[in-house]
Amino acid sequence: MSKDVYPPKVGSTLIGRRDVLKTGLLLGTGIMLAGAGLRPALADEPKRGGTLRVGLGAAGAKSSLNPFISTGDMDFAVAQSIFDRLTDFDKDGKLYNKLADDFTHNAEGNVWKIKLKKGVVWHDGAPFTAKDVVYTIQYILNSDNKADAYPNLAPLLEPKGVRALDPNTVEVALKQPYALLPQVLGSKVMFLMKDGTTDFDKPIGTGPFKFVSWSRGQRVTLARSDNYRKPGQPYLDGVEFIAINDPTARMNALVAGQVDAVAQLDGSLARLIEANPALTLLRSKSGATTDQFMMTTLKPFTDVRVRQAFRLMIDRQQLLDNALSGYGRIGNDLHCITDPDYASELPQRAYDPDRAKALLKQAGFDNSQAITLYTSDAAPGMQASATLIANQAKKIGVDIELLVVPPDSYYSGPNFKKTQMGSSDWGQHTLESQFGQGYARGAYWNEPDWTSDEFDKWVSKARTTFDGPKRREYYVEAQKVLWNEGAYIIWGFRDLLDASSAKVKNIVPSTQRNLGYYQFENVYLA
Amino acid sequence: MTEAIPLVVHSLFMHDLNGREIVSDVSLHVKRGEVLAIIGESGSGKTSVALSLLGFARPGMRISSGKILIGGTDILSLSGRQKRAFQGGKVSLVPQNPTTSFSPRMSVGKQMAELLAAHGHSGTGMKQLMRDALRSVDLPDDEKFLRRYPFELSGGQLQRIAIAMAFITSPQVIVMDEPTTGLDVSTQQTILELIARLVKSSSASVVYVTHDLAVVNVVADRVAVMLSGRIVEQGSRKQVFVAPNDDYTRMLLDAIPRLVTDGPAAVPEADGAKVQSVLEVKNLRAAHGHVEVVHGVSFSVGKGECVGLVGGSGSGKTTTGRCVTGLHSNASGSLLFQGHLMPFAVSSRSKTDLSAMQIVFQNPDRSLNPKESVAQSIARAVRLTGLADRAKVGAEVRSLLDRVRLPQRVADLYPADLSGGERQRVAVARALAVKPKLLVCDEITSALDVSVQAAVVELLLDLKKDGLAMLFITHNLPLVSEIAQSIIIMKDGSIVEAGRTNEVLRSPKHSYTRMLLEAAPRLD
Amino acid sequence: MRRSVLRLTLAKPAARIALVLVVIIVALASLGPFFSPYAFDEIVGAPFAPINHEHWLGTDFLGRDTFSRFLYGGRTVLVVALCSTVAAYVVAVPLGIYSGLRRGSLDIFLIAISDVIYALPPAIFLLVLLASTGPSLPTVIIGIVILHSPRIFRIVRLITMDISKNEYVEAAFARGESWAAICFLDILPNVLTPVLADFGVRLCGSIILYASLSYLGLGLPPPAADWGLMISENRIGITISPWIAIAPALAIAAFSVAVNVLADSFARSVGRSKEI
Amino acid sequence: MNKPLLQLLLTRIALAAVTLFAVSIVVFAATLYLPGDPARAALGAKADPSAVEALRREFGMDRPAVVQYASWIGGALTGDFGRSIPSGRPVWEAIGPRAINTLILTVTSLLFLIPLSFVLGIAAAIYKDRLADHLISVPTIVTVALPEFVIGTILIVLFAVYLRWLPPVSLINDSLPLSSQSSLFILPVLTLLGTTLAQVVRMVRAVALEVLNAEYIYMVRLRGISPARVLIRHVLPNTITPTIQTIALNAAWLAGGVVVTESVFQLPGIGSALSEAVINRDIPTVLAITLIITATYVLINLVSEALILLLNPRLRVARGTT
Repeated sequence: MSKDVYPPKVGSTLIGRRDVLKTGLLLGTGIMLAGAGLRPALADEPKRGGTLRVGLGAAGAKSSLNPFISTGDMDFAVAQSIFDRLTDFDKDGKLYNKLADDFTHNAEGNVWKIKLKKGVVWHDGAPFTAKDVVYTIQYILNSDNKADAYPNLAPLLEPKGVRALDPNTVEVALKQPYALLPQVLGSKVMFLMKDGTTDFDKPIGTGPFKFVSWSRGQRVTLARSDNYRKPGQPYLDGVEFIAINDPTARMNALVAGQVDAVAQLDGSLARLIEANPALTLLRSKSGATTDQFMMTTLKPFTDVRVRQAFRLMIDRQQLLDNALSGYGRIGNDLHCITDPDYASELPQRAYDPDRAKALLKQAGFDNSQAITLYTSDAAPGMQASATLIANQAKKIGVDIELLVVPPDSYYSGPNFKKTQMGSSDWGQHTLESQFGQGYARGAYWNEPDWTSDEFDKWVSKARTTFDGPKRREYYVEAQKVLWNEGAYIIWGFRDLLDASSAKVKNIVPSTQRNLGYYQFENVYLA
Repeated sequence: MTEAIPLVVHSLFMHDLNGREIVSDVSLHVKRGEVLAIIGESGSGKTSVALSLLGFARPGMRISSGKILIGGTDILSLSGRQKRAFQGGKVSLVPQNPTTSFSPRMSVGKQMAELLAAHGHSGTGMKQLMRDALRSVDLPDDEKFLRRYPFELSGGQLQRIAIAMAFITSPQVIVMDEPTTGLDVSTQQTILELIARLVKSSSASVVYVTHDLAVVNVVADRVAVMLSGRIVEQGSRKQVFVAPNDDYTRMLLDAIPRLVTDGPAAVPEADGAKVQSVLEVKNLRAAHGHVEVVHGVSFSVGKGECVGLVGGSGSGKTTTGRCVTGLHSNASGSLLFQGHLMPFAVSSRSKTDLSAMQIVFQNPDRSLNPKESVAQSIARAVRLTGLADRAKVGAEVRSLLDRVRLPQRVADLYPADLSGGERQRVAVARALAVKPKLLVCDEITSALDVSVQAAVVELLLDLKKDGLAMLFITHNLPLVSEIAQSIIIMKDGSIVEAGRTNEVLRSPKHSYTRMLLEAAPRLD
Repeated sequence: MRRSVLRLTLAKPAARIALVLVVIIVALASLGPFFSPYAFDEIVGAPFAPINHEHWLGTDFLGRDTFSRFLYGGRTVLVVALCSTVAAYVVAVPLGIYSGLRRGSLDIFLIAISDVIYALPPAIFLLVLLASTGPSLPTVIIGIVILHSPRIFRIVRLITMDISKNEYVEAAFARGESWAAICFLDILPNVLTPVLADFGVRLCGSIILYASLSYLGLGLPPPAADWGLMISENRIGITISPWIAIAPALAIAAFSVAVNVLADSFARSVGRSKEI
Repeated sequence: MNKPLLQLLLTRIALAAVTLFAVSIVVFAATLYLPGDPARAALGAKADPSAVEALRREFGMDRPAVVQYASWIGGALTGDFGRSIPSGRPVWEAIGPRAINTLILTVTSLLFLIPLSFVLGIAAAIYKDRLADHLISVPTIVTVALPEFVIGTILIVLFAVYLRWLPPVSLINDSLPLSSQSSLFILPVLTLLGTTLAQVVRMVRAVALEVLNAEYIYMVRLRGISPARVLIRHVLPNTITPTIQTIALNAAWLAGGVVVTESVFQLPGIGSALSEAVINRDIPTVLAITLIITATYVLINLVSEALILLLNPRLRVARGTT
C-alpha cells in the first residue's frame, strides 16, 4: 500500500507570485491539448456489458466511502469510479480539464474563474452546478471534516473566497496570487461531491459508475451510471472491487478467474503473467520509487561522508534485478524521473565499495555499531531492497540490522523516523510537489529531516523563474545539492505492475497509479 | 456315541502369535448334566481352553487345530452367523469378573433382552423368560431392577445376572470361568451354592474352570488338571482328590492351606511369663474422609508373635494395618510401639520407629519400583540403616537375598523379569533390610498361585522363628490357622472375636466366625 | 528394562526409518551450513531461477540460492522447538510432581493458573503476546513454554498422584526415606516414561507453532534463513517455483512426522514392556 | 435432573465463569502494553497532538486502567464491545458478519470432523495393524505434522491453481446468500480438518482399541450379538465419552486455527479481523475478538464436560450412589 494515499503526503504551500501567471496560462493550453488527445484508438469495437471484478488491497476496518479521507487502494479506486475532479492527470502525467471547462484569472492572478462543463449530471439525476463545487471546496476547507486535501487548499484561500457566479461559473478568490490552481485541483484527493452531502453511506457522484452496495473493507459493488456524460459509456454493467490484501492470494484469485484484474503485482510474477496467454501484464514506467532514507538528525548520518558512502556501497543493478525483478529503471538518488526538469545530465552514481570504505574511514565510522534499518513489505520491493542493501553493506563491513513490521502499521508505527535508516516509497509526483512534500524544511514527509540552505535557495529561485530553460537550470542546481549531500538512497524507479485477464480490454496503464489510474469508463470485456 | 455327548473336545492345540504352544493336545468330553472342573494355576492354559469352547480365542492367540463338538457340530468349522447362533444360544459363558463383563452404558435388562433377541425370542415370552431367570437366581424381577445399570449393582448381583443369562437360553454347554474368584469371601459361598443348585437342576454340560481346588470339591463330578497347556490328569473327583496319579496334582493338593485347628498350638508358647508386647493398639478409630471405618479397635502383638487379622472386604482390617504403619493418619486412639507412644503420621515418626516397623503389601506388581533393579531396591533400604560402604551394602543385599531364598542372580534383574512370588520375596527382603521388629503383612499371599503361596508362607514361618513379630492381615482363614498364634476377627470395622488361634477355630463364639469357618473350603 | 524399551521402540521398520529421518534432519540442520555452496544471504542470480546444476533448488524471491538457505534454515526451527519443549518439561515436571505429591494450596494455585492458560487458544495467545511485546525469539520460546507447561503439568500431576498410590512409594514413606529420594528415585523415573511419550507430539506442536508465527511474520526477521519464513516469503512464487516452499515444508513435515512416529512407537513399547 | 448432577454442572459453570473473568483481565492487561498509541495509529502519524489527546479522551484511554477495565467488561457483559478506534463504529457491527463466517467455517469443520473421526478411528481400531489401519493412520500422522498454512497452500496449488476445481481465495460476498457460496468454504474446511482430524482419529482409535479389547465387549460378542450391533450399541457409546474431551480440545484448536486459515484464504472472519486489529492497534476490536474466541473455547469445554456428565449413566442415574 502506498503512503501516497494513507496517510496522505500533502502540505506543500505552493504560494505563487505574480509572474507565475504565465505558467498558468501555458498549463491551461496544455490542458486543452491533453484533453483532446485523450481518447485512445480502439482496436476492436468495444462490447457493452459484464461486470469487471478487481482484486486489490484494502484497509480493513479503516475503510470508508468518504472520498476525502482515503485509506487503502480499494477506497481510492472506488472514489475514482464514483467521483470526478475539476482537472485530472492523463496517463503520461499531463493535466487536462475534467469537469472544468476553462480556467481564467485576473491580471494579478489571485482571482480565478472556473467555467464548468455543461450537461454533467449527478447519479441521482440532478445537474452538476457551481454550487456543488463551492460546497465541496468549503467542505474541504472546514478542518472538522479532516479532508485529506485540507492542507492543500487551506493556505490558498478562505472558505468565503469561493462562490458561484452562475450555475456554470465558480469564482475563487485566493489569499495571494497563485498560478498552479488547476494543478492543485487535479490532485488525487480533490473529488467533487454534491451540494448538501453530509454523509457517504450511499455516495453520489458524477463518475462513470454509481454506488450499489458495500461491506466495509471487503467488497464494493458499483453499477454503470446511466446518465454518464459520455454517451454509450461506460461499457461495463458494473465494477466490483474485492479486497484481497495478500499479494499471493490476489494472484491466485486472478489465475483461478475469481477476479478479472488485480492491482499491485509483484515483479517476480510478471514473467509468469507474460508467459500466460490468458493474462495480460499492465506495465507503466512511472516515477514511483521505493527508496531508503538516512536520518540526518541521528548519528552517523549527520556526517555527509557517511551518507555518500552509503550511496556508493549500493549495487543498484542488483537491487533493480532482484528487488524489482528488473521491472523498473535505475535511480540516481533523485526523485521524479518523469518530470521534464529532472536532472538527467548528472552522472549516474556507480557502485564503488572501495570509495565507500574510504569515505567511511575518513568519517571515522564505527564498524562495530550496527545500523538499524526500519522496513516492511509496505511497497513493492521495499523489504526486499532493504534486505539486499543490508547484504551489500556487509561486503564493506557495515552491519545493517532490519527492523521489520507488518505493512499496515509501517508508516503509522511508533518507530517511523526514529531509527537511523528507514524505507519509504513515493508515488508519481512532479518535482514541485515532491520538493514541497518531501524536501521542504520542517515538512513531516521530509523523512530524513534533511535541510540545506543552498537547496532551499535554488528551489525558491526556480519557483520565481518563469523562463522554462532558466527555471530548469535552477532545478538542476537544486538537484545537484541533493545528489551530493541528500539523505535519500534512490536506487531505482519501479514500474507500476498490474495484471488482468486477457478478456479485459482497454485498461491503459497510467503513470499516476495502478490499473490505469483506476479509470474504467473505456474498459470493456471481450 | 458322539450324539449322546453334548461336548467333545478332540485334540485341541492353541498357539500365540509368536508360535508358542499355549494349549497342547487337549481332549475332553462332558456328558449331559455333568460338571467337569478344569484346574490349573495361572498360565496353565485353562482359560484359553474354556473360551475355545465358544469358538473364541483371545487376541494374540489362535486355535490351531482340533475339534470342538457342541451337540455334534464342530463350532470351529462354523463361520459368522452360524457361530453366533451357537454362542450364547447352545454354549454360554459365565465370566470371571462380573463387574467388567457388562456393557457399562446399557441397563442390565436391555443386555438380557439383547441376548434373548439375538437368539430368536421376542415379546411377552421374552419378558417372562427374563423374570423367571432373575427369580431363579434370587434377584428381584421387576422393571425397576431391569432398568438398573451395571455400576448400580454389587459384584454378587451382577454375577447372579451373568449366571441367569448363561442358563436363560437353555444351552447344551455352559462354561464357567472362575465365576467366584472376583467376589468377596462371603459372597463366594452363596454364589457357589447357587451354581451347584442350578447345575443340579439343569441338564446342561458344565465346564467349570478354577484354580481353587476347594471349590472344585463342591461342584465337580469330574476333574481335569492342567499344567503348561496340557491335561496332566483327568478323572472322577474322588479319584483325583483321594488318589492322584500325577505329581503335580499331588503338589497342588499339598499346597492348599488347611484349616488346622490345632496347628499354631504346636508353636511353643512363651509359657507362664507374659509375652513382652511389641505393639499395643488401643481404641483405634480410623476414617476415610468423614466416614469412620474402624470403630475403636484394641489389640496387641507380642515379641516373636504372629497375630492374624482376619476379615472380609470392608471389614477395616487393611485400614487398621495402614494405621499401624503410619500410612493412614486420619485416625485416633493410641499406638504403643516398643513401649512408647507413636504418632499416626509417617512424617512425625522417628527414623528408628519407621525402620522398626515394616509393611509388605498384597500386590507384588505394585510393591516394587519398576525402574529399579532388585539390588538397587534392597540397597536403598539397606543404606537407610546408616551403612554407606559400597561393598558392605552389597554384602548385606546378598545376605538378604539368601534370607528370602532368592538366588543371587536375581540381583540385577528388574521387577518385570520376576514372577509374582519372587517379587513378593524381594519386597520382604527390602522390608527386612531395615531390621524391623514388627512386620505387617497385608494379604501378601492372596495375589499368588497356591503353590507359590505355600512357599511364601514357609518363608514367613522361618522369619517368625527368628523372633520377628508379625501382624498378618488376610481373609484366608486356613492360611492364618497355619501361621498365627492368636487371631482377631474383624467385621464392619469392629473386632467381633479374638483369642488364641486354636481356641477360636475350635470353638468360635461369634456367628460371623462360624460363617467364615463354614465358608472355608475343605477337601474332605 | 530400559534397553528393552529402546529395542521395542525400534522394532518396527517405520520407527527405524523415522529415527534415520530424525538423525538426517538434525544433521542437516546442524551441519548443513558447513556444506552450503553459498552464504544464506548471498545474491547469486535472478529471483525464482529454475533448478539447475549450480542451484539445486533454484533461487528464491530475491535471487538467493535456495539450497543454501535450506541448509541454513533448519537451525532456528529445531532450536526454538527443542528449547521451548524441553524448557516446558523442565518447568512443568517438577511442579507437577510437587503438586501431585504434596497437594495443598500451591497445588490449587497452580491448577487455577493452568486453567486460565488452558482457556486461551494457543494461536490467539501467541498472537496477542507477540503483538504486545514485539516479536523476538526468547518471547516466542517463553510463549510456547507457557502454552505447553500447564498441559504437561496436569499430566505429570495426575501420573504422580497415580504413582504415589503405588505400594512401593508407600513402603518408601513407611521406611522413612526422604522426600528427595522418593521424588528422584520412585516418582521421577516412573513419571518420565509416560510423560516423555508425549514429547514427540509436543515437539511437533512447537514446530508447527513456530512455523506458523514465522508465516505470520512474527518469527526470525529477514534476511535470516528459516524454514517457516522461507515458505511464507516465497509463497508468492509457489506457482513458479513450487519446490522453494515444498523443500522446507517437506523438511518440517518429515521431521515432525518422524518425531511423532518415534514417540508413538516409544509410547507403545512402554505400554508393552509394562506387561512383560 | 437430579441434585448431585445439577450441583456438578453449576460448579463447572461457575468455574468457567471465573476462568473467563481471569482471562479477560489477562488479555486486557496485555493490550495495555501493546506498543504504539492506538489513538495516534488511528489518526495517522502526522496527527495533531491535541486531536490525539481528544481521541484518547473520547475513547476513555486517559482513565486509570482499572476504570477502563471495569467499563469495558461491563459493556462486554451487555453485548457492547465499544467502538472500533479507527472507524469509530461499534465493534460488533464490523465483526458480527465476520463472526458468522467463522462460525460457519468452524461448525462445518466440526460437523465433518466428528463423524469422520469416529468412522475412521473405529475402522482403524478394528483393522489394527492391517492395510485399512495403515491407510487411515499414515495420512493422518502426516497431516497432523503440517501447519495450517502449508496444508492450505498445498490445497490451493492443487485444487485451485492446477486442477481449477475450487476457488483459491474465499471472497465471500455479503450481499449474496451464503448458501450460494458454499464452494468458498470447501478448501478452508479441508485445511482445518487436515490439522485436527488426525488427532481425533488417533484418540478415537486408541479408545476404540481399549473398548474393543474390554472384557464386556468379548462377553457381548460371546452372547452371539451381531457385529454391527456390538459396534453401534456397545463400542460406539463407550468410545464417545472418553473422546469428547479430545474433540472439545480440537474444536478449540479450530477456534485458534482459523486465524492462519482465514489469512491463507483471505476469508473475512474474526480470525483475520483479529490480525488486522492487532496491526491497526484497534484495541477494542482485539479485546472483543479475543474475548469472543476465549468464551467460545471455554464454552466448548463446558459443553463437553456437561456432555460427559450427562452421558455418564453413573451421574445421570445417581440413585443415592456417589
